[in-house]
Amino acid sequence: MTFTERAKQWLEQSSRNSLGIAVGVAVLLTAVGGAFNRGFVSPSNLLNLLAISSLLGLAAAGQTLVVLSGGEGIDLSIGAVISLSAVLTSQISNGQNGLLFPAVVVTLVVGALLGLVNGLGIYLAQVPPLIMTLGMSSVIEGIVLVYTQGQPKGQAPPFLATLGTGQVLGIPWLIIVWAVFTLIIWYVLKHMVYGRLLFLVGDNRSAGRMSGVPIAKLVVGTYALSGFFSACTGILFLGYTNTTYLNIGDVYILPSVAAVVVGGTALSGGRGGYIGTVVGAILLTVLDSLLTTMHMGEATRGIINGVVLLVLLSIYTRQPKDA
Amino acid sequence: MLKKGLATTIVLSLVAVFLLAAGCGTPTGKSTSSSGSGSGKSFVIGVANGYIGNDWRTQMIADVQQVAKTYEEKGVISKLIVENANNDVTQQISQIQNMINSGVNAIMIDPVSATALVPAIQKAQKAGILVIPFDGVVNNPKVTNITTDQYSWAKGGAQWLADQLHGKGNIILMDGLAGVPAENIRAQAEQDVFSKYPGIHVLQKVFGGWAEATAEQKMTSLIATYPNIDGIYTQDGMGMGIVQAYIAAHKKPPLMTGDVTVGFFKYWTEHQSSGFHSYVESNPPGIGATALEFTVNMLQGKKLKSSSIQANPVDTSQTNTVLVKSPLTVTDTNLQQVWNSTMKGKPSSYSLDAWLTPSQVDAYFQ
Amino acid sequence: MLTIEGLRKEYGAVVALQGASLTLVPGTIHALLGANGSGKSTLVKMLGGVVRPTKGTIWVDEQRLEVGSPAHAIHKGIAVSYQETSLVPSMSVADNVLLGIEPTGKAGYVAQRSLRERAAEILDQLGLNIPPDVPVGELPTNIQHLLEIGKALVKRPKYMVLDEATAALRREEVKRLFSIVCSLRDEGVAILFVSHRFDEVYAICDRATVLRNGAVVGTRSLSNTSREELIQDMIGRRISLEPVQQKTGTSFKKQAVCLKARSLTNAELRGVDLEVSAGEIVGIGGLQGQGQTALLRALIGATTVRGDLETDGHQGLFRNPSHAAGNGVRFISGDRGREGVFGQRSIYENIVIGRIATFPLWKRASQRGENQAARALVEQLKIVHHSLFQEVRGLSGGNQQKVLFARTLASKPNVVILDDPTKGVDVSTRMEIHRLLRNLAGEGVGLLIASSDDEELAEVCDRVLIMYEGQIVRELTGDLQPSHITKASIEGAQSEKGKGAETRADSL
Amino acid sequence: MRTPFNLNQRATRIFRSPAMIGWVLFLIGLVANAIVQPTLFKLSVINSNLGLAAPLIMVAIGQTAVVLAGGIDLSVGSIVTLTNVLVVSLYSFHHTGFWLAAIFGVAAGMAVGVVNGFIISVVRIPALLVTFAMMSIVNGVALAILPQPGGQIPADIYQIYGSTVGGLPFPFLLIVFGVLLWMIFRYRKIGRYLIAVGGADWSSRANGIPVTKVRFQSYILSATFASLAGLFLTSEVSSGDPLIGASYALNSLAAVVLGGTALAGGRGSVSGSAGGALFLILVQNIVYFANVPSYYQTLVSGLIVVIGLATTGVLYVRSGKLHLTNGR
Repeated sequence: MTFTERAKQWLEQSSRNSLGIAVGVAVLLTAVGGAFNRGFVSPSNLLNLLAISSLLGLAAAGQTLVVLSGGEGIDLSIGAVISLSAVLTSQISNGQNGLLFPAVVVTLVVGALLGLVNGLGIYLAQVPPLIMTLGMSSVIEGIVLVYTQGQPKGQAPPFLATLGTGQVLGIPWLIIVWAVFTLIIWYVLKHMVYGRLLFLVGDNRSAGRMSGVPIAKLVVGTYALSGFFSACTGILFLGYTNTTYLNIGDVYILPSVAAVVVGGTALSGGRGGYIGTVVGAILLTVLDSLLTTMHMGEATRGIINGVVLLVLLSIYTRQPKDA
Repeated sequence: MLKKGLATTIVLSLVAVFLLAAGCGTPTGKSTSSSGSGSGKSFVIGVANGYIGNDWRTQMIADVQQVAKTYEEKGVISKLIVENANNDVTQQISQIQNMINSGVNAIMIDPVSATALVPAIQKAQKAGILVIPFDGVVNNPKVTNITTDQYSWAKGGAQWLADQLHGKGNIILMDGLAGVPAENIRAQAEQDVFSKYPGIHVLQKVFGGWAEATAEQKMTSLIATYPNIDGIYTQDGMGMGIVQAYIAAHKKPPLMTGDVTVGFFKYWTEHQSSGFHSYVESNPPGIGATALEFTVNMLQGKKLKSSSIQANPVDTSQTNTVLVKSPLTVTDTNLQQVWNSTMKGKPSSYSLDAWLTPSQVDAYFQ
Repeated sequence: MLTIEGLRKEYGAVVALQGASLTLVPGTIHALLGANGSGKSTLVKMLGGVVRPTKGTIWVDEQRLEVGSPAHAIHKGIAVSYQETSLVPSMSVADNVLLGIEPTGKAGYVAQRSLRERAAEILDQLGLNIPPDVPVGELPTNIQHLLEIGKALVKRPKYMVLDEATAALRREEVKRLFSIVCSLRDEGVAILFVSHRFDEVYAICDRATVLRNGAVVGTRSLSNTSREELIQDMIGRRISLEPVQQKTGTSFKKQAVCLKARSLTNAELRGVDLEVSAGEIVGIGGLQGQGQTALLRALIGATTVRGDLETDGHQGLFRNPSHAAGNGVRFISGDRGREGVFGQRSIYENIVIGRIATFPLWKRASQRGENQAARALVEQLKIVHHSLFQEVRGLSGGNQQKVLFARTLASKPNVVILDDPTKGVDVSTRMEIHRLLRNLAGEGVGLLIASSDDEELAEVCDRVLIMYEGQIVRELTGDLQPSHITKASIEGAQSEKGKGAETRADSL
Repeated sequence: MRTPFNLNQRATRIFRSPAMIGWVLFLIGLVANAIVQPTLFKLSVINSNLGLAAPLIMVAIGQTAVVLAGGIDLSVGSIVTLTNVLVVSLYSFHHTGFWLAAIFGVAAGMAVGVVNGFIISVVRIPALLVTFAMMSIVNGVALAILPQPGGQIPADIYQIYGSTVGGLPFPFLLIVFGVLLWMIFRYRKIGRYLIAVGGADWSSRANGIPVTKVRFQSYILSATFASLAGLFLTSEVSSGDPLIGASYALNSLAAVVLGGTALAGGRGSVSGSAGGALFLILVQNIVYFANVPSYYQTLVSGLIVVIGLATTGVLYVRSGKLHLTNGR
């Protein structure tokens, strides 16, 4: 690809694209925060905001893939999978570095399997994704309760705890981990056959089918991947909070969807990408932090969150009038 | 073919789950009537717990079950039914109605809402069932709420912080969840204390949702925004999150009220020598077990002393609440002893626990 | 009197209709003729108010028709029976027939009884004996088309438009339809009859307007116009109407057979046998909707079918299109928007998917050389673009079609199956595509092309199979002429229906 | 796979009615419930079950209207809350007459529907996103109106709600009222047009149906039913609570899907959704009366619902997709 070609490509994408708008809004919000309080724009706070965003960003990774895959794809079970994963890793590893590896393996396999069940229900039994993943979410919550008998044991192995809360050269490990994940997901989406087909199939499933793409594998696999990424997130959450509890992932269900759409990924599928979600996660975190700084009450916060979402989405997704 | 097999499998598994569910036990209605008439003193008690999704609540239920077991062995309780609603009012109403319909003798409720359950409770009372809301309170003059004295609980911590700061300094208030009754009572106590000290400046009041991760995130922002935090007042379930935020920021946490979890105690014991001071007043999950003691006493016909019953903290026009004082306060002085005797070796989400003994409960009765 | 003045419609760069004018006179049946893609359907949709013209006016009884408003068209007495039907599959027969014009009783409720009565009346008139409560989506195609006509009839229109209304009907159904149409004419209704079938046109129509490439060639009175003249108007050059010679020995030098199907049977196919050799282009012709599309879909495993299939290195039917693609059998759908292009993705991606669609999902899709390859294809096919990374939906129809070709070329197929490859494509692109198909065959690829465009079949195919009602009824080889194919298609219909056409004409 | 005519034809025909799926599930649930709870058919038990079912059924009816027309409404739960807090705070704290307060409450809910409808059908933004954002906004407004649970309604209102009238449970009469109200729309043109627009957008346009208007109205309908549900729920709980409606958005959708209505639109029925809603209510009873141990309750009820959904999905797939050969 020549340089001009790349430039053209970039222009092509950002002219219509929401990424630029999201970045702009995030910067604007940060600036407003800075105007209210100098401390808000201090380097250490910005790093912290980034670290907090990383949790939401990781939680929204699987969500991004599922939404991209089209067919009204959405995964409301990520919260429950995150909780289960944190609990599993905590109980199996029991705070010991030595047991971390088997714990992580088991957790990842379980996460992927739960995602697989979602995918099968959605693809084979044709249950709408919204409802299927919602139902699975309560099943998984049930599994957590039964597995822990209400009292999760163990804690994060020191290695994981360092990853969750430690810093290196003043930069939180979380940000670095997130960057690595972002790189991996970017690679998967950009350079793996799976990722490249995902965008196309998300855009037009019938066309994908007719062009010879193995749709069943791709769609079911995407839900499994979402489970896998949620499991990764759960493991890191354990590192962040050190100890775990039953409902650790709940708070991320709806924000993960919000981060995806604010990042410009179309809920209809096939458009967007993980970089957008990264920006979306940062934007939402900055907004939340800003509202905290501005002493907004819960009620006002809900209203402002909704209005911001509505306005951004109006800009991104206005549909053309037909005929 | 595949689809056909799939359909059969699914229908079969539906039947299987129903059978499984049905196989879990005999119909409750029957067992009630038989056991109730048998000894004449054996009670069926229903526990309608509004939420089971966090560790505090699961511990609370475990405590209730533990105490109930001793009563079951004595033949006082024939059966304990525990139902959990997913923070959903209508689900809890449905569970209460099921308890009424299956003929329990008493219903203990950890309410999702202070007001929305009133009609269901009245129905229960009409059916001759004793209703004991606990942990949270219900605004109905005819029930007896059993709850930890949230006001004095919150006041204790706030007062300690104010004293330690000698009435001067910048503090952060990390509160729970807006719109929830307990939160409002605690907020009142905080305000009552801190407003007496003009030298104490509240930098910010934030809601950490009684969740460690949320508290950790909010605190992270606050640490970066305010370089001059002298003290932190926090409530349940968030102390360790705050400490984590400080650890991550490579700073020492300031004076702060703490949390009853093993995780927090561990940190405290390890850092006491390096100048970390805290104060924990237990808000024990054992309140459920305490409430069970009250319930059994009342089922056996005992009457509460009139001095035991105080104004409802949510709606002070009603006098219907037993305010149980926190049974244990931990400060630097007794930290080591408490740690060694009750906390060491427990899972890190375990909360410092205590409930009133039968004799302590007896003191509330005539 | 309904007058159309200079109607023009552009879809992006493609001009579907360039200033058409005609007049419908009450008490007459007016035929609208034209090859596939000549703009007939666009014209019909403008009359129905579904498509908004780029330019031009429609006058109804001296008043201007609001463009782009189906409700106003209906209000002015125009009723259209659409070729693709305007039914709601989940609604019942009765509800569909009166959709949009439900009789309402007191307080605004839909008068169920009167609705059912009126629906029953129409069903009766059409000779349909079906329960009015069945969802129309469960009914066979011919009944659905009759209901579409019924929907027009029930409106008691002053102007009725029938777009290819007879294409899917059986003989006796056509007969009944004609008697209804003729009595309407006698009552003073103006009817626009769009059809491919000449004997039908001659049987009932008074005048005929011929469209070619979106423009009106002329309007003739049918009583003094011969078929030859009409066909000449449609095709644009003189042809002979001698009977088609069927040559048994193929002029094509047979190579290895690369696709061989035996007795393919399902709801729409009645035992189709088929062979395509490497380097051969086989066409599938016939009147519209005779199972051509169903055949193509059955071959690639997109629909369920019984029978047997054999390709280079594979024995047995394909499970799904991915299975077919994995074995070198590629498909280009006729429904470009829905099943062809990925509109929101780039040209580059749209092309490269041809190569990577059947790769294992977890593999790295090496991009080395991909750009060059894609660029080479884009240049080779002369796809008009300003960037390899622009969205495909911004391209014209012809260029989108070329992108689909580029995708198929990138996959290095053994067999390519195409449905209407030049639908909605301008003339020069069409020629390029034809050249491309030839080249592809030259490289030893076997091609199977279904097309409703007989000229196209004649131009590119080595051999043409004519389908009628789910069967292959004729095979044409040798020096193919469009008129021969057209004729064979119509004759196929007639041979199948016995002496139907004559009887029909006589009885009217 | 599917032979056109066989002995099962009649059976399939019955299954093809989308409502059947919901009612079959409901019947299975009813039988299972009756087995574990012999007292199920006592009037007082029926009464208390229906008291909880009535609001959910109302929301599900409104949700069905939107889904039939090819949309979705995630804001119904927040509308339930809005009506609840508005009615209670007007009556308790601003001394408005109860019925006036009720009218205000329902009107406010409908206003939310108007905003939804306008943004979705006229401004053309996907329904899922609009109603998702609206949910957050309306919940915020509700919390601002009533920051904590409190207030009350006249005692006779909630006593009537729990009573029987002429031997029939009052909530049952309310459900009948809801269904009748739906029928007012169902049997007018709008009722048909909802299905037409959801089932075949292009065909609807071609038949002169005002597609935009129909979409718009579907959201007003859904909001109306949701705010009536809020009113019923207020009678059930007799007080205001700013978090009360949270579960209704997703539960109503689950009821709709369990009731055999296609989320893609155009096919389904309100009676099926009612069956689905009742099924969801019964699941809670079953879990209770089967003595499922405390920690297993969530798992068991979750499994029942997921399997129910899968059953619906498979039956729906097997019932054969409607198709038009040339349709869009």
